[in-house]
Amino acid sequence: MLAQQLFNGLLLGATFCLVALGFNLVVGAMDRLNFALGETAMVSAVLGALIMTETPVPFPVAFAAATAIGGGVAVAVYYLSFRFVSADFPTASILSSLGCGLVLTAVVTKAFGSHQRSVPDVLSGVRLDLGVLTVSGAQLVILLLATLLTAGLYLFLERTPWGTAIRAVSDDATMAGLLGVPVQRVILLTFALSGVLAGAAGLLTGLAYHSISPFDGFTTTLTALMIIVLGGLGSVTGGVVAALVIGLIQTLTVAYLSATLRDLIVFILVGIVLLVRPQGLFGRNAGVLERV
Amino acid sequence: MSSFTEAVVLQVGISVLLALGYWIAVSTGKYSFGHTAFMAIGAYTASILTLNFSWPLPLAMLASGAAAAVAGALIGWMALRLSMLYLAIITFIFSQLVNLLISQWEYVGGASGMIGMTGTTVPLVLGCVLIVVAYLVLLSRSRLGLAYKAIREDERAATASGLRITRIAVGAFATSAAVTGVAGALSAHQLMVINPELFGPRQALLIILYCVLGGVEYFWGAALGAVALSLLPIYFDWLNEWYEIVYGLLFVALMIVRPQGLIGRRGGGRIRLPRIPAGRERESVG
Amino acid sequence: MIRAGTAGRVTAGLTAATLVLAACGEGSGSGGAAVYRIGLVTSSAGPFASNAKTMEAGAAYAVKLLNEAGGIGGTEVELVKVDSQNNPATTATLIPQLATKQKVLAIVGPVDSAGCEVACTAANKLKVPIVSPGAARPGVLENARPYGFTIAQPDADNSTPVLTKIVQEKGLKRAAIIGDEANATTKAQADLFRSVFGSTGVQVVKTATFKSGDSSFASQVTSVASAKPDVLALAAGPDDAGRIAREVRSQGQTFTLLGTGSLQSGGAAYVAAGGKATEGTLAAAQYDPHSAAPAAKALLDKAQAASGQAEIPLNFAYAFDAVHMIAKAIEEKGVKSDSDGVVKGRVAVQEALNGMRNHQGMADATTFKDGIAQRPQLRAVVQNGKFVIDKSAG
Amino acid sequence: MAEPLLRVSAVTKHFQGVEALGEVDLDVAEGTVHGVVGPNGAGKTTLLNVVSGYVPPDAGRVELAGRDVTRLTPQRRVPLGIVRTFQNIRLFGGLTVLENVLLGQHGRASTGTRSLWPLRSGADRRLRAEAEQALDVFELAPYRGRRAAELPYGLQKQLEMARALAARPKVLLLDEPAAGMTAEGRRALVPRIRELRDEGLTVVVVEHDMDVISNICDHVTVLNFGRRLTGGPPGPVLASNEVRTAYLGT
Repeated sequence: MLAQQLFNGLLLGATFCLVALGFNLVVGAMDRLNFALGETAMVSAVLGALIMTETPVPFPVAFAAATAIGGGVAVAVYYLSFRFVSADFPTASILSSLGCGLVLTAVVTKAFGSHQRSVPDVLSGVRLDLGVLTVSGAQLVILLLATLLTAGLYLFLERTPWGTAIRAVSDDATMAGLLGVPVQRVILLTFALSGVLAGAAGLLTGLAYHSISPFDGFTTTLTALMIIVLGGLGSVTGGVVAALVIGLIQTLTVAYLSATLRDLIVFILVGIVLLVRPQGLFGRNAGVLERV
Repeated sequence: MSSFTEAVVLQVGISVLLALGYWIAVSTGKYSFGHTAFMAIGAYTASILTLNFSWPLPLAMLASGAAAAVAGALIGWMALRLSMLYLAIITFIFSQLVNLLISQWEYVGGASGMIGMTGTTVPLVLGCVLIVVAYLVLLSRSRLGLAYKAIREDERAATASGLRITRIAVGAFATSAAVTGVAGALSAHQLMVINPELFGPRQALLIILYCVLGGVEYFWGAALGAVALSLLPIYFDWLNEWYEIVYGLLFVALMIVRPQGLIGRRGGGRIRLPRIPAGRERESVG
Repeated sequence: MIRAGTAGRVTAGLTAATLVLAACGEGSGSGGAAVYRIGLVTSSAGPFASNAKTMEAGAAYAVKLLNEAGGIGGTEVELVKVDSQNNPATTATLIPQLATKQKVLAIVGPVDSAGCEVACTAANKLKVPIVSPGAARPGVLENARPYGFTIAQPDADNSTPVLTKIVQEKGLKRAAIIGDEANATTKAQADLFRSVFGSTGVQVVKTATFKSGDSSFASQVTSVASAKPDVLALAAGPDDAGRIAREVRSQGQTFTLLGTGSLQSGGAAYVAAGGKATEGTLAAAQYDPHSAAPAAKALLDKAQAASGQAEIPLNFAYAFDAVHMIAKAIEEKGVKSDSDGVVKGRVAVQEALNGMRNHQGMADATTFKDGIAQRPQLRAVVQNGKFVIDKSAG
Repeated sequence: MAEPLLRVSAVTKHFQGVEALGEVDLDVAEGTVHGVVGPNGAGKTTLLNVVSGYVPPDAGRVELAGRDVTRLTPQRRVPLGIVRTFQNIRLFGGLTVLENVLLGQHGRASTGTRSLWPLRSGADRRLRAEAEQALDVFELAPYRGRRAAELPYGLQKQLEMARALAARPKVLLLDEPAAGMTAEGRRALVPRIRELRDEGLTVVVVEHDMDVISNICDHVTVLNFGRRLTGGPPGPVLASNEVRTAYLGT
């Protein structure tokens, strides 16, 4: 059973990982948090599930549509909550994006009701029996797509000119701007990418949970926040590792202790890390170098 | 006064208390995302005292203020040196902890909570608001209030001026928690029902919205925000399912037009809050 | 600079403005009109928004039927709707608003237990009868008597005999329970299952926990499966229960799924979330959407035709009955529709509701016992994508 | 020389393995102006940070009038008399000019419940009058109600010094007071610092402008690569070969 539980945890971590990466991209580029990202994932998942149930298109098309919707919503959120909101007031874009999240939830509730929406299975006939654990078709799809997207993002950031530009802006936006990097467009791209990741995460989470609730958004954002704090703000590797760690902790807590303690254990872990090592497990030594 | 007017005044009054309490912490530049923890501590302390020990409500309110202040001082002492985001997270975690403890504690009814508290009256609420407003008027014209503003502006410059920022900020946080605790006690004895659900992230967000909608520069901005936001659902409930959409869009629009809130000056001064990824302040404070 | 005076002035202004606004609201209600006003507390936000909408439709339909039949003794009934946005503080203000400003004789709603706890307690304090068409959490009316009523009977009383019978008939031996310990309603359901299994000698081989609304159930189901039960008791809201069912079947498990009456109440949501995986789920039930009782059948058929729904949801029927029971109380006591008599009228309605026996409505027979409806004890099974009342086993 | 007012002995500080200060000594006599000079990265600002308490040294002591203050936080050193300015000005930008100076007095003002008394009440009248006077001295009076961030750079520097002096320091640490100033501003700086010294204040100044240094200092210490290179009266020290080599590089 332990092997099966570990696999469950890994799977949960893989879906967490995608939203956390999206969250992290925006933090890197703008030093601002997009609190509507969880709702972006939720909207993409709801519409993705709708496409899967209402149209005969195969899953990959629905998945692509969900990522596109995620990207679009994230870009809209960028214009509403970031582009024209003054950076002098750090609370402004946080509240504004929370407002966007509220609107997204309300719109979905209004259009589709407050009940959870069922997400149809994929590859429901497939079952791999590996002895110590069995893997369903949906789980295979989730793991495969999450890994592909994470690796793709990594390669994009490291190997392409646009990826380099994103890293430059996240390192020092002013300097990057002086060097001719089109900062605004790079930020827009970052938001779109974060939305794509969130959209993918939303639908994959829906597959893993079998359904999606219009009220999932805030929890998703919160989990992503815990992950990037644990892994270190802006650190891609840290984000991936922290996502897997939190996925495993949550699963094992539920399996061997109690679901009531699930979030608590994660919270306490993050709290301790914050107080003892505020730069996160993988963060750079932020703050120590500032000269007076 | 009809019971409707009374209910409106009570609700607005308690919201104003919550906003003012929160503003005290914000005036030192510290945004908490867990003030519901202090509300819960206040509400439960007072409810235990009035229900199980038959204390009169005003006395129980004092006790709940004290209990919340102790908790506030403790969490403030641990967390106030953290940067804005981290402080928000730590306080949120704290509120979740409190919530969980309450929901597992059978003495206070666990997840079903407590029921049957009464005694919140209009004079009591208005009296509390008046006391807090008087305190804040005094504060905003005093050296202590100036010190709060200084810490909000620039902690390093504040240390250079000899301000003992940890002590001042923890004091502010504890005062803020105390007011919030009293508001929690009043709210419990108005609703007559409390359970852990009432003190979740939703309420925490609402308290922040009161302050930020009104503007954090002056305390009466926060009070105005509280009045507006607590009257909104009562007088605009005809919006029905459009309500939340309008409500969300209101914030989006407001933050574009007036990021400083309804009251307050725009730009000009460098309102310097720490950059998000900044780690712990380097100097050992306290 | 330090602004002297401004603060004080503004604060005074704010206080004055609040009072004026509140006072304005007071007089504006058209209390004198010759109609019977019934309040309706709904919520367009939060996880019960859909249930609230169903309830609203049921209440509106009831009022429509009443008025088409000439109202109560020739006087029309008006439904006054307020929306709590799922916010307890707002609810606490809306009840006095209905009571003083709108001068309603009685209130229908809220549909959820948490909302009812606040609303019913507040209404009881103001001596306004209030009937919830859905609150079934144990103790929900604790501080709301004698004016608070709920048509939904808590599972503990309603489901226990039925579930005991199911367990015995099926010869179940090993049971697992899955529930949310931090939620009062599901915790009560878990306790109910424990007592049923305890009294029937079924061994509880595993108890798994979850948190409502937000988790993957893979881990819990893996744990449950490893204990090899022959029945899994679902102490969960219908949405969560549906997802649990999906996870159980997707892990290839075949044990029986068992739910309380609440699961059948939210049957549509359960089946929507769980799909095919819910087939064969057994549950207790207190409402039959295809009742054979003549009074209920006539009303149900008419409602089906009017609403175009193949099956009338529980909240619709309960809200419908709530309105009709209030109307019956008004008629019985000869309550006047003028605003002066409203206080006396409320007392009369309360007394009539408390004394009402076997009201034959859309949801069969209802009798209030200490404010809580005593409902039929039925048994249901999911067949072809919906809960069907198993009439053979009455 | 009598017992120095400020004594720094054998202070060492490493930043991630790099030595910023190595066993640096500094004795500052009461009522003198002491210059700390050296090329970029020599450790001047770090030394100032150690003296003011912003950077805890790895080893060594800081004493004020014989009292060990090495372990005190910056805000505890202010009431004892160690007050500083910053290289990149740190004012309360959103507060008014007058409020900035009032904050400088904070360590001397009453604390406890008295700190809640209105600023205009009797208790604070003396301090307030003093703050107004300071504004006059630093030619800031016309701007008293303006927000500090709105002032031009030169006036901001003046304000920072006024705020520092409002704490009535025994030792004033100035970090590059002339940097970014106009020629006129620099000229005004020299007599002002001299005046302060004549009133009995002890000043430690880090500065690149050698004209300013040689005009105001009674004594200079030269740092290079975190080590004390030499020290003495400004004329001969600044003219020495060692110092010239250090500045011009080798």
